[in-house]
Amino acid sequence: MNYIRQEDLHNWLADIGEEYRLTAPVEKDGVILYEPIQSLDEIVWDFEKPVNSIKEIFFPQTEILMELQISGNGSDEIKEVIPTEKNILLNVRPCDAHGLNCLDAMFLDDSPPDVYYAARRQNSVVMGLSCSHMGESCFCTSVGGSPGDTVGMDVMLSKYEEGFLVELLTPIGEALFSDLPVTEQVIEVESPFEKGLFPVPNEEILKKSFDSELWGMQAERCISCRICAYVCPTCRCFDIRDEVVGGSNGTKQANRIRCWDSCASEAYRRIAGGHNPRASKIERLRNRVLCKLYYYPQQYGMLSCVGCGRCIDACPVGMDITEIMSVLVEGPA
Amino acid sequence: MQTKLLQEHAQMLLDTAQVECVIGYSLSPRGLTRPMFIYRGEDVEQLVWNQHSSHNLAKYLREKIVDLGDTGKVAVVLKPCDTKSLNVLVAEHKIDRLRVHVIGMACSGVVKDNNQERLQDRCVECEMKQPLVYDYLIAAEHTPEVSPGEFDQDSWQTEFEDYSSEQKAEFWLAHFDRCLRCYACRQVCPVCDCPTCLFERDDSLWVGPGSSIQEKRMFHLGRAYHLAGRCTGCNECERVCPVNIPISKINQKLAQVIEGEFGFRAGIEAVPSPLLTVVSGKEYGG
Amino acid sequence: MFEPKIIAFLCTWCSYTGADLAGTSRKSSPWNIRAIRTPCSGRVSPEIIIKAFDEGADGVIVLGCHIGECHYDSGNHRTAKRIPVLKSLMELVGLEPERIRLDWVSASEGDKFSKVVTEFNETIQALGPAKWLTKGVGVDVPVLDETKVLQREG
Amino acid sequence: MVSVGRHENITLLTGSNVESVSGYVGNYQVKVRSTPRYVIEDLCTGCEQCASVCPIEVENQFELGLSTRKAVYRNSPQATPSAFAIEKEGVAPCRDACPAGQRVMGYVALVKRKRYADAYWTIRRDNPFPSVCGRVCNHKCEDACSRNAYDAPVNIVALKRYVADWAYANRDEVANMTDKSLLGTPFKKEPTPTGKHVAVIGSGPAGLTAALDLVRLGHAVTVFESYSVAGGMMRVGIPPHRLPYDQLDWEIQLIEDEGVDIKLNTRISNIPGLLDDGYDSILIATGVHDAIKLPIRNSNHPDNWLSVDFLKRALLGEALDLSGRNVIVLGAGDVALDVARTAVRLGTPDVKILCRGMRASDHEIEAAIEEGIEIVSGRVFKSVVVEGDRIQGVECVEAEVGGIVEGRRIVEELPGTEHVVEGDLVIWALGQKGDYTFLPRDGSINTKYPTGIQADEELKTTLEGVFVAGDIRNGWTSFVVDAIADGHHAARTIDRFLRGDEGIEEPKKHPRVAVMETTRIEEKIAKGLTSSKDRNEPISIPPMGRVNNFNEVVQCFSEEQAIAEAERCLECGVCAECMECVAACEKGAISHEMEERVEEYKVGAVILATGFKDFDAGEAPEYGYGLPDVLTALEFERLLNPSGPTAGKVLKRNGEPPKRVGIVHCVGSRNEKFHNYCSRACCMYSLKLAQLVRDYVDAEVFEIYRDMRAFGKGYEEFYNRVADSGVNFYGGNVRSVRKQNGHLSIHWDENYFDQPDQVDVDMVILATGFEAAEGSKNVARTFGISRSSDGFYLEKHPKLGPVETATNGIYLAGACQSPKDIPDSVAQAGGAAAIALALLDQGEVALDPTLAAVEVGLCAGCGQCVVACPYGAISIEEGVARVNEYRCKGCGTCAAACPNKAMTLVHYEDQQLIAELIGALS
Repeated sequence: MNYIRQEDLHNWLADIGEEYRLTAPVEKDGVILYEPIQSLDEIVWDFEKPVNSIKEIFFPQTEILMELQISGNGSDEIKEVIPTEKNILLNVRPCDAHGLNCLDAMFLDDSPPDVYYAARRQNSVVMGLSCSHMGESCFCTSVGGSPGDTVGMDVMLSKYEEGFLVELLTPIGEALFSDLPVTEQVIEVESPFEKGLFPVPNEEILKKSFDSELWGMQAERCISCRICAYVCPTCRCFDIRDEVVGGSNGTKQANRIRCWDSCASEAYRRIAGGHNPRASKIERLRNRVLCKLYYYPQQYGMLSCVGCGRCIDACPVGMDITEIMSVLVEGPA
Repeated sequence: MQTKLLQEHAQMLLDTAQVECVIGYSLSPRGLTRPMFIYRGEDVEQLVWNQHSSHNLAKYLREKIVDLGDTGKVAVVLKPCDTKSLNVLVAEHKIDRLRVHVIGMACSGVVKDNNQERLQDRCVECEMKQPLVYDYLIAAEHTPEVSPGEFDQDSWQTEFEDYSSEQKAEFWLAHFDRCLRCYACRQVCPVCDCPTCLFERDDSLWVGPGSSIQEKRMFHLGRAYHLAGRCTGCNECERVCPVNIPISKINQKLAQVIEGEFGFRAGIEAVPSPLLTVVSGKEYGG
Repeated sequence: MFEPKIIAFLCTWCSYTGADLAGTSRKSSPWNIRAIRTPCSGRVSPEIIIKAFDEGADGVIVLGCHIGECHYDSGNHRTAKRIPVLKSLMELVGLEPERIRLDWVSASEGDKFSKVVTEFNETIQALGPAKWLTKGVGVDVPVLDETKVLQREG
Repeated sequence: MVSVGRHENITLLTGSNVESVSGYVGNYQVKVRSTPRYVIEDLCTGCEQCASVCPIEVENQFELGLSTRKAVYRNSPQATPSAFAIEKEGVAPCRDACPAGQRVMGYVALVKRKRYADAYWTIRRDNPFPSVCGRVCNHKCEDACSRNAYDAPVNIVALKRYVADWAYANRDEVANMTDKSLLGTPFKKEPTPTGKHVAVIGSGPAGLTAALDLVRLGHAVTVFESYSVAGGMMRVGIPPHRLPYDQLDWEIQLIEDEGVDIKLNTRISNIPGLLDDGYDSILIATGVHDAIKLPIRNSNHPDNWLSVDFLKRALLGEALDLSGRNVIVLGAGDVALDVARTAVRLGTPDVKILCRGMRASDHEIEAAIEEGIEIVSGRVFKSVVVEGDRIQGVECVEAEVGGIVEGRRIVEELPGTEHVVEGDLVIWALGQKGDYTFLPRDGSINTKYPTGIQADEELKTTLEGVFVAGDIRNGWTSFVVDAIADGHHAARTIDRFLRGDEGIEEPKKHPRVAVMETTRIEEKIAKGLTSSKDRNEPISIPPMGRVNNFNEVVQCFSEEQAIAEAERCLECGVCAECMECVAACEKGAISHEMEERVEEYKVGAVILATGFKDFDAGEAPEYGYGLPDVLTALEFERLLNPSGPTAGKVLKRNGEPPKRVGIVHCVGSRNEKFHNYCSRACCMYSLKLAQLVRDYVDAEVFEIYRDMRAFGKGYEEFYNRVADSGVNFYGGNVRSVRKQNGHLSIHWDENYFDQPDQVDVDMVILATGFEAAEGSKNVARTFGISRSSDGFYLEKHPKLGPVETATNGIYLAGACQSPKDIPDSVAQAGGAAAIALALLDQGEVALDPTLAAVEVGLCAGCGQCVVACPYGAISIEEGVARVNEYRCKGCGTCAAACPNKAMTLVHYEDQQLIAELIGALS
């Protein structure tokens, strides 16, 4: 196993920072967030999990897809805006990396691939940091993940003494660390975590549950904010709009933008003419849960819940997906 | 003790069919206090009242009354501060007071989510231990002393007032920059309940759906202004913010302005904000 | 010399006519006042003033009928209450309150109109450009160097 | 004006105020409150008979206070409508306070005019016993008199007595006079008999008053009196040194003359029996005649007398001789004093009054002390001390005596202060209680706890057809005037009982009590409208001359005194309600019963022509207003009026015509101190006045003007004509007008060189400018229109909408919109009328397209727009806002208020404004 000393890593990051944009968990007013960093000192090494997920680096909350110059005289310009920044993502938690895996399934593997997502994924290296313990709300072990899970990472670091153990997982990882002063060490890492605290309902249960009054009971307290979806590493619903952003003498400057959407909001499924097939909170909650546990597996063969528990932490009214799962399996408590 | 009384009263209300639903608090499997809706007498033991009962349940009233159709009453558990929100809602014809049975809880403050030993900032200064309006009052019991915490609004303000406008801008931009536009603040607000928010219109007339700091600031300022003279300072917005934006500081500021200009505090009585109503010769300004 | 962009919301019954009068009576007013006509100063919503700054205004001035003279009985009373509240809000978040001004100019006060707007223009010039427009706290992004593109196989 | 007043399609609402306006153009509801005129317009011929007899004179506002008018009046002979009107400030406090509702102001005013007969009838209208109430009344009227606030109340009692005495002295004349006391009342001299028969038990003030009213209504009345004389307590309770009997007997005689049958020496003990004997109704008015004796030791010794019995015996002429007796009177009230003073007159010098604390009126107490009566108060009686068979005295203990609470003294005895007050005859005068033994044994007529006979507010007892009035109703003694009031009330209720709905109503009282504020009093006195003199008191016979006889002690006013006193009346109510006008009006057009009306009118359009206010020259002292012969133009106009104060002659204060007249322009106008605007009309009317001065009195005229503004057709020519007629014009800015060596001298800063800057005249006319009328603020509010900074109503557009307002369907005419002369006003009025007609003629209204509109899907129904709307055009219906497009004027303040902009203003939508914004800033 490879081992690297903290300061070595630090120096190395300093160099590579010239070439890449470094994104890492930083602390701002008591909140831990994945954010592009200005200086290495900002980086937080000891944390449970950031409030936001890493997904926004690849799938930003808003991004300009194309810029339009409409002159109306036939000479309209349309410019596609392909992101070009190079990212190194530091201290990515396994659940987040796992989430990236889920997103890949939809944005990349499912053709046609999403060029914007692809471009960012292309130019990014994911350096994971394994978890030393499971947080209050974490339940990755129940949904097939684990604190040492390496899925979706190029490199995984694990805290060890004054430095880190390094696992190089992809050629990119290897390439990147080729000039890294690592020392060979022999340690056996065992994962002390027991699996499956919460039962994950199977297909039949979920099918049957569609008309259950459980959704009503659970959804009642929902205040239809977007937070669960926005912090979720795998929620990927978006909305595309064209926005006029000014322009002068005859020509119009417009942008086609893509921005996050959330199935929790009333407007989520509102369609032209005002009809809304998911008008009520109940349907929206059901959609969210079934999406994670049923629809996505159906389509891409994997759960789209990575058990990070962010939605549980963030929910203003204490809604809890693990509770819903349990109720689905064991019936109302 | 209060929980006990609460449960008994709720039981009575439901069994005698005086109300169809009781909105109160219960514990989640993880032991979090959260809103609960009780429809049957046998479920009342789920109701709890504790120092984490922070949610402003007035928020659910309008929706619930609509659900119940043209008739049917709903009982709601309100803290003294929450009753102010009720007043505002009544003043603005949002809810029919006759269809609400208010279970007023005497309150000695609720604690912070992240720090169980500290009262929430708003509770530190709070004078109001008894609800303003109630149909049934559940008096205070002796609550274990929690240290009020050193938070001091005034000093914060005096300090802030000294900032240059650049510093102020910096301060707020740094905060707004974190905003996720998850709208939890708006959604949790009992008096912020337009069917479609001005800042979420499909035509993006006022702000686009994007996450530029401009748009975020527009949303927060616009919302703050809409709450001027209506915000009762329940601070739910600040509590629920996943990225700790000190939203309430803006609302408090405007509340002070309103009180200074018109000697009016939102929610003390069920009257609409004087920012709109009072018309007198002495309004010059400029 | 800094030439600010100033938006002036003018009540059609008083200040708008007052502005006309200022013109016809050859009173000079700064050219960088951009007039927007409203039926009443009461029509000017606080949001649109914020919007004006978002769109790049350096100052916003609202001119209405004198109190008691409102063409609509009491529209200007509402304005007289809204603007101060908005000012304190904008001040809180770092806009110089001097950048927003409310004043009363009747249809017959052409000279007052030019006086007020000139004055306001000078104030804004003294303050300099509004620091309201901002790109937020971003970091400069290294542009992709075509030579060393990382290739992710699969 | 006349033709307008006569026009069939025009209804003039005079004396009216618009209270509120609702609705919208084409559909206004106007609520109008009209003060009654008290003269039936259709009947009044304007003959002025009423005014000629009205005793009240008040300042004539129409003549700008240069002359006075009557309370029933008409602004000018040319007034439209020509009907008179009566000015009522309200019911005067004196009348309001009087239980019997005496029209005090009325007879006082008539005394002032030496019309004693009329005064007498005015008193009689409410009170058949003027002589009594002129002497022994507790005069609540005087306590209520507005003049208390200034110096002392009018001596109303003495004035009434003066009238009563005059009437008695001239009783033969009075007998042949037509009884005006019935005017304005439902009573008649020879009424048509109703065939009903009423029995009245007791001939006291209550009984006789009721009896008189009843016979005047056509009922047969028999009064049963157990004593040998009629009059009740008036006759057997009040000794003649306070109330001589000759007048009382005469007044009773008058009642009998009107057909009341009094059966003396008849005690009634079987009331149901009377009903069986065919009496339709019975009134119990027996009074309370049993003096109270305390159950203390030896209080049953024969030398314990009772006040009532003692007085009765004495007053009915039994020869009592108390010489040598040492009398102790126990009691604190007027009765105790009467007893004591009677005792003195019956020959004993030493009379003591023992009591806890006197409650009698002060002048009575003084009189008693003058007559050598010793008053020992602060005593509580313990026992009557008897040795052998003679009373030695009364044992008392001293006591701390507090105030009266719930009719009982607070008394704290001081132990150890027991002592005996010497005396051999004790007369108990502690008060009286009623005798109820005559009531049916079966209790069908219920008594009430603690005293009195049970009765409802209609005075009905528990036995059908039986009523009760006077002292016996409550079972304690009160004053004659209360009894009279009760009697009237009883008569009315009995009449209603007998005749059902035809029965007479309770009198209506004016809703307002017109108490006069001190400032107004001082003003009135300053202006000499009311005498400033002190209150007059009648003289009394000195003690020496009165203790040995029963002659009346207090003397009557002399005529001078009476008139002087009457002139002190402030005439708070303005109309004195003396009913002289009713007597004078041959058409019967006058009705004092009219009441205030509030009526709603549906109109399509409103034209405001509320006019202006003349600038108050007093505000600008430099112009010397207030100096004699410094007049405002309007005042001068009054002088020229043939029906005006000087009957159309131009005269100075001293009655001589002026020789040199100065006219000062721009008083209050074109002056930053007062009004910046030019009042437009002054220059021209000043020229006119100059001309008139030349025509009326060939005086020299000096016009001092700033600029001569002779705009308009023919004006400049007129100016030239006046200038040619030799009027002197000096351009200048007047600095001051002051009295200088007997002249009024005008000083100014001259505009032109080689012109004087000063002139001496003997009359100055100030060309005062126009101001917005006082009420204009409220009117503007009521009609939802705005005013310009000078206070005049704001027109829709100075050029394109000079007669319209921002509020559709409300139009302006005349000087309420801006200062104007008559031709302009008439022109604008014509324009307003035309626009109004045009509007009404269409039958439908076209609205400005700029209107608020709600996007229902977005509206939260929070109601912020509702409160924001200045026109109440928005309402919340089914949870969302709804705009009433007829009311909406398109200001857009609702759109600004709406939190999520569900409310928009068509043509000024947010999209449009923001687009402008972006355009302007890019």
